[in-house]
Amino acid sequence: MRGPAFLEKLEAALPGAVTGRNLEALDPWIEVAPERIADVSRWLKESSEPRFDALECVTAVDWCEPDPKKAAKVAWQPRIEMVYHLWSTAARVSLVLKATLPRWKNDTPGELPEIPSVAGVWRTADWHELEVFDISGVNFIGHPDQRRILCPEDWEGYPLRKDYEMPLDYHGIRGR
Amino acid sequence: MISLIGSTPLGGGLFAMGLFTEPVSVAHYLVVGAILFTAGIACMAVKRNALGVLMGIELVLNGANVNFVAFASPYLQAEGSRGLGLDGQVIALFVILLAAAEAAVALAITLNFYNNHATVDVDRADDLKG
Amino acid sequence: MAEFLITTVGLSEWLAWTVTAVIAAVLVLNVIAGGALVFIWAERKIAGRIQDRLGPTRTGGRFGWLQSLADGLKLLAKEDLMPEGADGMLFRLAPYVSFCASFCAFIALPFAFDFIGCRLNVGVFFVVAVLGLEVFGVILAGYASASKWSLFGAMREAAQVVSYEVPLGMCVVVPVMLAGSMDMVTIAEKQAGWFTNWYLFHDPFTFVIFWVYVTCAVASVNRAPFDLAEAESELVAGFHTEYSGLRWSYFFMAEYGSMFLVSAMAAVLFMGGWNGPIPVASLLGLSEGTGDTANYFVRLLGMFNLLGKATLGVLVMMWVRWTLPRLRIDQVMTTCLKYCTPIAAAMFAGAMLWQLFLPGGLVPGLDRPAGEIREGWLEGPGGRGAAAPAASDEKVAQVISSQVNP
Amino acid sequence: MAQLIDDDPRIIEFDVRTDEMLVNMGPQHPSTHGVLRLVLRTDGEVVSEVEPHIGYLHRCAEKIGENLTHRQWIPYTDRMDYLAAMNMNLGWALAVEKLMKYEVSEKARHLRVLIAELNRIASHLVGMGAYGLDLGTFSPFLYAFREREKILDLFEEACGARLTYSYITVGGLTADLPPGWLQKCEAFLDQFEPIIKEYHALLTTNAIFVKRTANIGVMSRELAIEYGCSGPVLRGSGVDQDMRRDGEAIYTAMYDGYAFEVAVMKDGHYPRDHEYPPVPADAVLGDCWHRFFVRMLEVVQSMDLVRQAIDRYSACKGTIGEPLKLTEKMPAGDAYLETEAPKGQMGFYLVSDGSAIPWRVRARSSSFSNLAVAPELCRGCLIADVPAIVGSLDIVMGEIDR
Amino acid sequence: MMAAMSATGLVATALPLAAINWHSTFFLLFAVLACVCAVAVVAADNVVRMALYLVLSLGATAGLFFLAGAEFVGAMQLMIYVGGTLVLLVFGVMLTAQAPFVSIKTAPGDRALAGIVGASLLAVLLLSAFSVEEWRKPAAGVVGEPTATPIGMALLGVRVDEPPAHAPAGVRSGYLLPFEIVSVHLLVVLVAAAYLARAKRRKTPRAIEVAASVEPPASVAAHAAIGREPAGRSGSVLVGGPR
Repeated sequence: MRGPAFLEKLEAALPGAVTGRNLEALDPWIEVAPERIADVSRWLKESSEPRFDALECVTAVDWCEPDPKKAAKVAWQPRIEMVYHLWSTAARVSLVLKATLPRWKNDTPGELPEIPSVAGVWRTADWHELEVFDISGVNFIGHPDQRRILCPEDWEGYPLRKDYEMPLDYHGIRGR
Repeated sequence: MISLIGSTPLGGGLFAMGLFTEPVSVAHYLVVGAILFTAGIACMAVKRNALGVLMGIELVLNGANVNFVAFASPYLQAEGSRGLGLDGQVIALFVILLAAAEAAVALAITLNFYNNHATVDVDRADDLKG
Repeated sequence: MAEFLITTVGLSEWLAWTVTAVIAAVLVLNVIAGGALVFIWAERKIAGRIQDRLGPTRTGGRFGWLQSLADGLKLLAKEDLMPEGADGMLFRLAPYVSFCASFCAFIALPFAFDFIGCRLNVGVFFVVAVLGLEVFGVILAGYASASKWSLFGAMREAAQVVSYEVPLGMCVVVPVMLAGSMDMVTIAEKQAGWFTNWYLFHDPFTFVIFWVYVTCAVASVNRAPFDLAEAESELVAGFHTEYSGLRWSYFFMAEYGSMFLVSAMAAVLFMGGWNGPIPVASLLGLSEGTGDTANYFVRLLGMFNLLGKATLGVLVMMWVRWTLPRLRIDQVMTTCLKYCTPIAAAMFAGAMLWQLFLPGGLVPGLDRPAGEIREGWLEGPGGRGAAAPAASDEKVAQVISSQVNP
Repeated sequence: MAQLIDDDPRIIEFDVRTDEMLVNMGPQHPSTHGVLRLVLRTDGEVVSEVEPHIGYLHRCAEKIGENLTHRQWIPYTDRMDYLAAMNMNLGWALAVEKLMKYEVSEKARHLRVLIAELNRIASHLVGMGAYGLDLGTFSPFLYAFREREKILDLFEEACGARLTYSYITVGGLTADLPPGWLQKCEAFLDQFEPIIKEYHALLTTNAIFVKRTANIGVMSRELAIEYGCSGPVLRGSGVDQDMRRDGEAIYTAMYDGYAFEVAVMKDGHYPRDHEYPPVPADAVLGDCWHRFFVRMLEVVQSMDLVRQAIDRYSACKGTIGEPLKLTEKMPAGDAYLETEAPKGQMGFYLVSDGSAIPWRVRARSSSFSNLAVAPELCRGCLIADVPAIVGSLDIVMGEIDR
Repeated sequence: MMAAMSATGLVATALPLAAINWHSTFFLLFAVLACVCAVAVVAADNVVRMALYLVLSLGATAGLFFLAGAEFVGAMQLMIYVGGTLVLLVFGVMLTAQAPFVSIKTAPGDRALAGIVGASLLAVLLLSAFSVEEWRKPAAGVVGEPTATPIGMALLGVRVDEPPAHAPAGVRSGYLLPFEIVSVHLLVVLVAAAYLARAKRRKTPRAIEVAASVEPPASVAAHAAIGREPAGRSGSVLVGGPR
């Protein structure tokens, strides 16, 4: 089952989970309410037709313009966009899920935005989510062992945030 | 090397005693055996480590073996005496074999003790105390 | 040899004995120290050629002759490191324990008929026993290094060497049984003549057990594919991970020394020792009674023969090392306990039965009776062990007959 | 649950009271393929748990990508899987071309296939040789490198570099092949073909090699998919998936007209398996041996593809065309494309706000997902199996840490 | 080694070389090594070092056996005692080689007491060692025949050696019975040691934990039977009509 019909199935199975869509994009995507992402994932993996048994990639895109002059001109709202690329090995089709998070939880800088972890659905999400947490700063609720994976354990800040500034000093090593 | 030994006071003394020049006798071996035996006894008495006690037993048996071999050796016997002959060597052989067997069993016991008590301190092996 | 010097060259007795001793000492020392240098160079050249490259080419002119010497100098100049948590005394002592064990075994190794450090009538037994002591150096090194990788290496070595001593002992016993002596000189002399006299070709069982011996020997000296103790892709460098400089090189020398030793043992036990595939000496008419000079020449020839065979063995070990992957520890133990030991036991029994029922061999003409060629040599010149085997064989037979038929 | 504990062969029973020990394998260790650190929890020789620690080679490639134009980032893709830099270039170039809806010339397309497949051979040679090294045999490593050197010579002649090529670029390739190159390439293929038998003799069919790899680190197809494994690791588990055949149109169009069979075991047979040594009796689908064997088959498959590409390339008239300008603007939007790199599916995700500089760059590396499965495979194995399993995954740290 | 020692002797011209009894010199060397190492076993606290000293002591004793002409016993000592027993011992040490157990300290009081007892025992033993006139006489240095063959024959029950001078006439029994007894004994010990060391099998808590964690999620099994069908060019699931 492909095309809009698939989307209808999804909406029928999980009403209210899909909050947006773009079927004309290069990689057509659907937007999912962040708190429903785990449910949607589970449905896609276990109940949908075709089943999306492989998670290829988890990405966080930081939409933020640190320069105030440019920020006035941009058309979009500052946000964190989670992007999940799914793949069905049986049907050999892909699916892109997106979810929008605030840049900071409750708009308090320093408090990480939260989204349910899908590590319980696809085990590969474990490391991918760790990487997103590490460099983009998103908290995954229900992740088995959330820690820094690429950066050192005591690294401060989330390098792939657009407003990230390299620390001046790390254990006596000059940063900038 | 010998000249070096000879030039030291101790070496000179030993030399004077004829240790370097005289052939050894059975008594020489007996002295070695005695020291090994005593060391073994002391080791058994002193060590709290079960493995240390085991090593003491080995030393004791070894000291006895030295005596057996010394008495058996035709080379060490003085003129006209024949010593124990083959008997001494064969007994020494049996002692070695039995020591190996004993070590295996003792080690097994030690390991078992360690499994149950998480220590090899023989002072703690007092389960049979009433 | 001393007699030769006294009677032919005309040296005084003590000088003759001293010269003999020096030559023997130089021989033994050269094999283990100089030999190690040559073998290390050879290993690099062979590895290079096997791997489609040249190996050392520049040091010392052509072929990189002096590469090992240069390496030795580098090792001398290297800093001697010791880990902080190491047990200093044991750490320092361990390489020498290993080296001494390997070195001591050379005392009883005959290079030719009486080119031997000390002829023991339990020579084979002695060599196997002393070689087994090498494991102590490794265990101590592993324990004292205060490194987990080293400890893994030491434990593997202990398990492996202790296990492989069993089949190795069984393999060694077969030639001992055939020769009726544990004296390595006697064993080798009984195989004198054409290569058909070698115990390797004595009967099918000895032929099989030779290969079991080769396997066990490679395992007991820790060469690939049994180099579990230093498995570089798993344990970094195993028991010598923490060693550097000169101390490390002692382990290396011990390894090459033992390699040579087990190869020479194989030569003596199964391949006639210094008695060549072709009895050049007797073909030339240089047999017993042609004079001391001739005798001396024959012995020199024999020494090169044995060195050649042993070197061949070492080279084969190198070839194997650069060809095969490494086994896993459980597979190493399986090889020993499930394959080598039963095969060795069966072959031992087979060789025993063969000796009982077919003492003359299948083709009597091919297999000349042992000791026929140079009977006189077994009694040999001087030395308290030397005259013994033949004499006591006789006596044993005499006593047995007297006791069986009173 | 109790049933599971009693029956699970991975549960080890101990005769003697023992303690578990934590051992660091790496980051400086001969067989961790770069700076990978594995923390092993062992009981004697038995490994109960393996925890990989990565990040020692993290170079912020994605952050750098947000500050360079699409073509300027090509050299950074070189440094991801530096053993297959051409394939990395190709993946990124195709992702950008997908976003820009750009199509390269026919000649460039065949040249890309030619170069990418040649680099696949080189990468698999390293993977194969290094795997031998992990198992303690040194010579096959050098035999593999000897042949790889010849491929590098060819690359050097084509683009001037031996490791980090930046040859395939957005909009085509930086240069056409020099004259006489194709003949040299064919000469290489001809002399390389018989050498593969040598590799099979030294490794694939070697009794010790089989003992060390067969039935070790068995990964079921479900587990492989669950962990997002790809490439030979996935195909070694019997999953019939190859992006060159199953991928998106823009990538598979590159291979239009090429004949090749995906190297995967179907119904107990590999494609053309009569030409190769038989599968050993104790090998189980999904074990280290099969992962290794799939790589060996892909070497032959790639040679075939290179030959086909040479024919098609030389049949094309004209030039390969010019690559895009460095500052060529991209349309706003995002694009994700996975290509079949030697190590597995290399995905590039690209978000653009309409300028020449991407807003966000994401590299989904195959080794990253492939390594994540290592703890699962290493549970309950022996220490010696850890290098065997990690080596069979054929990881490159440059790609994992990026 | 012997040869090397004589080589060093060549340069030692200061002493009358002929006067030196090499046998005695080597005896002294091995005897000192054996005794010093035996005492070191008692003095050492670290169990691994104790094992090392014991090896050296036993090895030196083997040297003494060789010097006494008991080559077979010496080789046996090296092989079984030093090689076998001590490797076993080292295994024991390693199995228990954790910091608290490696060195269990002895109380100084115990040490002093043992010293006194040991010294008096040693005195008695030494006294008895020198008590018999015959034992003190220097050896005649009669080179005996090698003993490997006679021992081997004797173990099979056939004596080929000369009887001792004071042996009663007619008693020339071999050692077949003791040999058999020892063999059976060794077998029993082998079985017993294996039985004793084989404690009740236990699972480590860790293993149980691991077992719990390896249970696959239910979802994995559900996917075992995904059918395969060749698909065309892939794309997003959201593109194209229902198939």
